Amino acid sequence: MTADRTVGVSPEVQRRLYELMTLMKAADDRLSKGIASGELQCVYWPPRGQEAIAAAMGVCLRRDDQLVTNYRGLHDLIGKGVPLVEIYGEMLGRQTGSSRGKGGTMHIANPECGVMLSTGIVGAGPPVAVGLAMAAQRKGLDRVTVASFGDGATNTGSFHEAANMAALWDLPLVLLCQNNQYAEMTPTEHTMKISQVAHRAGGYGLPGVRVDGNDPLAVVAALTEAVDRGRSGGGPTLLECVTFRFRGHYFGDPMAYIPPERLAAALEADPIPRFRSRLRLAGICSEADLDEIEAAAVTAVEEALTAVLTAPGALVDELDRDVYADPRNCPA
Amino acid sequence: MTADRTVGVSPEVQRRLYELMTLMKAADDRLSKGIASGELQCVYWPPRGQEAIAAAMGVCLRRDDQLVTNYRGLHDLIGKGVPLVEIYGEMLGRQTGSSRGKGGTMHIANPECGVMLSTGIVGAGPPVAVGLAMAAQRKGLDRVTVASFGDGATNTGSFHEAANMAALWDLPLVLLCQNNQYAEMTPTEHTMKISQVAHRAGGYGLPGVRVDGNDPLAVVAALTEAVDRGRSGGGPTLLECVTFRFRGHYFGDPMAYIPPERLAAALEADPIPRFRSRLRLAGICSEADLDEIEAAAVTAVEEALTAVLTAPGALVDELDRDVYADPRNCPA
Amino acid sequence: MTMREALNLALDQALAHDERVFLLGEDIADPGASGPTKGLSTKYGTERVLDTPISESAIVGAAIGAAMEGFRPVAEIMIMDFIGIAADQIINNAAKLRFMTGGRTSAPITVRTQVYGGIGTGATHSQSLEAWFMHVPGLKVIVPSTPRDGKGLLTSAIFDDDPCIFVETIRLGPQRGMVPVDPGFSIPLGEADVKRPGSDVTLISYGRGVVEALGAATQLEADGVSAEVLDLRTLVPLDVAAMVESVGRTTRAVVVHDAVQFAGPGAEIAAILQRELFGRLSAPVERVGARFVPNPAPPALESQVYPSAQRIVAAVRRTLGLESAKTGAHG
Amino acid sequence: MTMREALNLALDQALAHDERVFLLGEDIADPGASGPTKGLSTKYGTERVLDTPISESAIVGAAIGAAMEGFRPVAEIMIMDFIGIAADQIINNAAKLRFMTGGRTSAPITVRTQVYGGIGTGATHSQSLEAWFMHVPGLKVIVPSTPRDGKGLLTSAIFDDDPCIFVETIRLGPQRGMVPVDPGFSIPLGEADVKRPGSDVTLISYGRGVVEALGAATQLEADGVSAEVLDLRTLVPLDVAAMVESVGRTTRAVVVHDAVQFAGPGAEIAAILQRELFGRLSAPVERVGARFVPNPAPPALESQVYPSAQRIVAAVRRTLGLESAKTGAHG
Ligand SMILES: Cc1ncc(C[n+]2csc(CCOP(=O)(O)OP(=O)(O)O)c2C)c(N)n1
Ligand SMILES: Cc1ncc(C[n+]2csc(CCOP(=O)(O)OP(=O)(O)O)c2C)c(N)n1
Ligand SMILES: [Mg+2]
Ligand SMILES: [Mg+2]
Repeated sequence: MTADRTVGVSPEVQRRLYELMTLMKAADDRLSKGIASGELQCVYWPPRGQEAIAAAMGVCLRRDDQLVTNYRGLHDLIGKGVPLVEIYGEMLGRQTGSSRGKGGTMHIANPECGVMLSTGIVGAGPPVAVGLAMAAQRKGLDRVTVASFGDGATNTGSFHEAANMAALWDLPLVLLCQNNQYAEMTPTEHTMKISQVAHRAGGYGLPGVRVDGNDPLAVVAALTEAVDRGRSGGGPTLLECVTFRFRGHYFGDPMAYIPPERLAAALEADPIPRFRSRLRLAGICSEADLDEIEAAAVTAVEEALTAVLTAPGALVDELDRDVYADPRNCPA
Repeated sequence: MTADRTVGVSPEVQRRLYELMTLMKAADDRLSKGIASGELQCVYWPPRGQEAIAAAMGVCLRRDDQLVTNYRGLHDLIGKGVPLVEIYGEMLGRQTGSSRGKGGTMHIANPECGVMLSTGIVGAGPPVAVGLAMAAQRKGLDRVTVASFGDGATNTGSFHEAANMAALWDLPLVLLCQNNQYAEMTPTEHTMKISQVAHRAGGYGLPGVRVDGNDPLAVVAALTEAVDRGRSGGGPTLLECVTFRFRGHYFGDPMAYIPPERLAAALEADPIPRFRSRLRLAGICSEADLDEIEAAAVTAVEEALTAVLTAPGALVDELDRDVYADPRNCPA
Repeated sequence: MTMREALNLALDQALAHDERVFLLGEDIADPGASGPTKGLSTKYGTERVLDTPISESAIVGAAIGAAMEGFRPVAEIMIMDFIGIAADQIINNAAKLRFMTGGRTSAPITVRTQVYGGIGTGATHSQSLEAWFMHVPGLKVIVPSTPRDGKGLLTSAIFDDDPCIFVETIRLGPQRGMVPVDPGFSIPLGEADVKRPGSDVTLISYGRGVVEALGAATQLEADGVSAEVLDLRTLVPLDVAAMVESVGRTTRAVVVHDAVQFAGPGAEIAAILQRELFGRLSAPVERVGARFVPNPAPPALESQVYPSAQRIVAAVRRTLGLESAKTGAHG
Repeated sequence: MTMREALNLALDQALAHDERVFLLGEDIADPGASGPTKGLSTKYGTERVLDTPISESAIVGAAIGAAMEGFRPVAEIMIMDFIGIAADQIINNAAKLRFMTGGRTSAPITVRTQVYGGIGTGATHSQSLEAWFMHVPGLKVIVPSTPRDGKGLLTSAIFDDDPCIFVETIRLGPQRGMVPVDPGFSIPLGEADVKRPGSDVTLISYGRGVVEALGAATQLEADGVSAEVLDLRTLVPLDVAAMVESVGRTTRAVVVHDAVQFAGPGAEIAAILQRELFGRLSAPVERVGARFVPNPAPPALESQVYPSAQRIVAAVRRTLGLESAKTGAHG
């Protein structure tokens, strides 16, 4: 099954997609530069290259729609509207962080924006997303939950159990697989025999769709369909978006395991320049517009970083908070 | 994909199938009678109704082919040639048991017959079967491993992980699902949306086949194909055999959750009388032959039970054995 | 009423009085249900008492997600031996969510699970793994011994703001006792209970061990030994004050539990007592736990594995200097 | 050589000398491999050093199946926090197979896994869960502290007839030490090692805790306190005789480990010592483990959670009566 691309996307939304993508890229670039130079210290799993997917979430999801993402979530978090000061703050252990700095890069949540969970355990997100979708269904809300995960995550038993439950109970859930062709250092073709992750859908009785994850309009079309299905009681969808991670698994990954031709071809398909020219050719944005969008993204990122770097670090007394609702429950 | 039924099954093999089926039934009947009357004390999960599948294993597998089964394994164990004294002995905690009585009903193994594992944990068998099949592949042996499990087990993450690995590595494995339409008290349609377990195969890139599990010849045909595929390096198969468990989940189950019509229809399709008439109509066995086969089964079962009941119970000093290879490793 | 009925009543009243409560698990809905959930789907519908696929990991994960959204899900892991399958969701999501998100999310789930030890089902249907969950910050661990405690503690667990592992014991299911039927009745988590007062030795236990400890106390009384039986009821929070008070008085302690003795809950209890009461004990803290062996299926063997009144009495006699300490670390 | 190199050498030699050995796990093959498996797939081929899908349960299950057939599989669970996913296979199959089948099958697997605590990766990439596996009869549990021990113990684990949980520590990876390169070199499981002799107090530890204990011992020496450092090396089998001998001599013990203190390995050790040495100790057994909190990501917070030489020194001073016992149970 392939998504229908005829859904029209307005010029405003297309522009918004580009704004989001450039913000995600700028946020990644700045963090990468800072870590590389030693200016910033944190663990980081860069999503550079996967922006089209997260930007599509940004325009397809409502604020009250919910998201479960993972360690490679910078782009998803931005797409869902989490303020950069919270994201950077959390990565860098500052009090401006979404968890006041104590959760770290892998564990960012902002329920007000609908970001309920980021998980460091591969595959652990989809079951929780099932529960969030159950909650929405039980409350009679028309919101959807998106569980965002990688290709590798679909090999976990956890994914299987969640997908089966979601299908069984017609939950308003989108199982969004960002297939970036690798799980850590292992290419997807070494970990599954099937040619498409979307083929896994048949084992659960839910629709499986595969799209070019580097084309934001393709993702918007497919995601709109999946979200509408979920919102209207039609149940879950497995949506596979094919993309690539340009910076490897973790920041600093030498990527020795990626054949140079494969990397080159992937870089060639970088969603950002591709969408930029498309916007220009379609007459939606002028060169100047586009430059301005990019510059605005860089400025926003610098402002956020400055705010974070001038904020105090996480307090040591955080150790006494939030283990239990009532701190007296901790053993002496 | 449906199995090709045109494979011929010789009269001798058909007779052998009936012998096995009646032995399985007699073993179940006697145990059930004994437990019901209080004569025998053990936990028991009866496979009555599923004999055609296990009998097919009995004629399709070589002695060196391996089997991983579960708590509902009486028929499988008989099919694979485990002596009844070992099975009954283990269920009844006697020294004649396959584990000298200490493992119990759920944990019967007999490596000489190729029965490597029976598991009480639903879904825990297939991953181990993957390892057994890896071992055969690594040793260059042409034997196959069969993992036998229920419909409910295919909802476990464990099944998923194992099926994916088996497909990926082209392992000589048959994933044999005995779909008896219930997992404990819950009908299969309440736990999965798909209409056929066999549809799960597509998510792994292996062939999925569904057959009438009450027709031993249908199972033989499909299993032969799957076993041949595995033996010749063609990789694993998911084989779904549709059947029913006549006595419910555990012995004594009141089966209140089975609609009477559904049970009646299932009993109508009892594989044993059905195959009996077929053998007679096909002129393979006379009435007298068939009666003799059934009587022999009953005799064999009685003999085994007598041997078991006159054998001593498991020794208490078994507690000091087999925790580790060397008993000195146990903490004081 | 029986323990099973008491637990059923707690679930029933929670479902009746708070629509945030729902139950999910394998075979918990009628007409299949036979445990503490029996009758509840008939009363409240299968939306609120929900049969699931055999997917322990997703059962707990789904409960977590719903709890994050304000529900009070009660997830059942049918038998505690299966809890390994859900362990990742329990330890990495449920236990840590509140901390990792600085309090912005939390997972106030209850995981009900049942210990099958002692009924002949063998090594993979019998384990008591509560020590695992004591060791993971963020979880509460509850093991009732009487119908009254069962009802009161389960009610507290369901409405507690933290994730609770609630361990039931199949051998206690038919046990009877007085139970307040008032829906308002609950027992605070973290308060041990003196099940029998005494002055010579404290038997510290929880769950089924309490029954054996009471049996031992009765036997000891005949010998003129006065044993106090302290039922911890919850392992996290652990009522250290109550333990220290009692053992400080009796100067002797024997810890009893069905969990494997080695590295079990009793180890922590002994470690605490030897520190808090250093120099004030008349004898070392003794432990009587399950033997270090996978559980055997035959009753004659299995009965050697779990604590019995006899093994407890022997341990008490060691603390009284009436029996050689060399009779074995396994009581 | 470094610990990482020592472990690599153990694996290398095992692969070279015994064709029954193979490795499986996520990202363990070249060119992706960066840990102790680096270079091995290049040398022995990807059949013997096998990348797997992200399927921890099936990784361990597959290792078990192959082990039943005579192989000596070494399965990697990349980070110990993920071991919950494989817990069922470990506790219900690997640990119990030999017993349940009366010795007719067994699963001599080695599960290598790594503790990530102390490097800023947060609550779900930092846990030390060895206490879980001590509590499950049938498993052996090994945690080396030096490159020499790493090589010797890993070699023993691979060829041991029982399932072994082999816990590596990322912070020890770059640590250097002398290592016998002889392929015949191994260290028996179950023998503790005195890493530094002393007479006033025994610091009992394993894994990374040993490094902190040695640091504390050096500091204590300056104060005129002679601390013995006993490295357990394996938690099952546990070398009780060595502990009792050492503490019997010094009359004081502090147990140190990166695992959470509450219900951790130190609880069992304290429980054993208070019993075996009752009346012979000058002070209660002290414990210095990780604080009872999900691990925080920021280094400034994380450093408060794990044992440090400073916390160990404070605990030793408590055993010497030099500091109030009220400075806290968490050392
Ligand atoms: C259960 C578990 N196993 C292993 C890991 C280590 N790990 C972190 S990311 C990763 C690869 C995940 O690949 P994929 O799902 O494709 O997501 P991607 O990183 O490519 O976005 C692995 C193996 C983990 N975090 N959790
Ligand atoms: C992991 C796990 N969860 C739950 C159970 C309890 N249980 C035992 S059998 C069973 C149903 C299994 O159904 P199915 O796989 O269809 O096999 P069947 O019993 O029908 O042969 C369940 C839920 C278990 N043994 N293991
Ligand atoms: Mg990926
Ligand atoms: Mg079934």
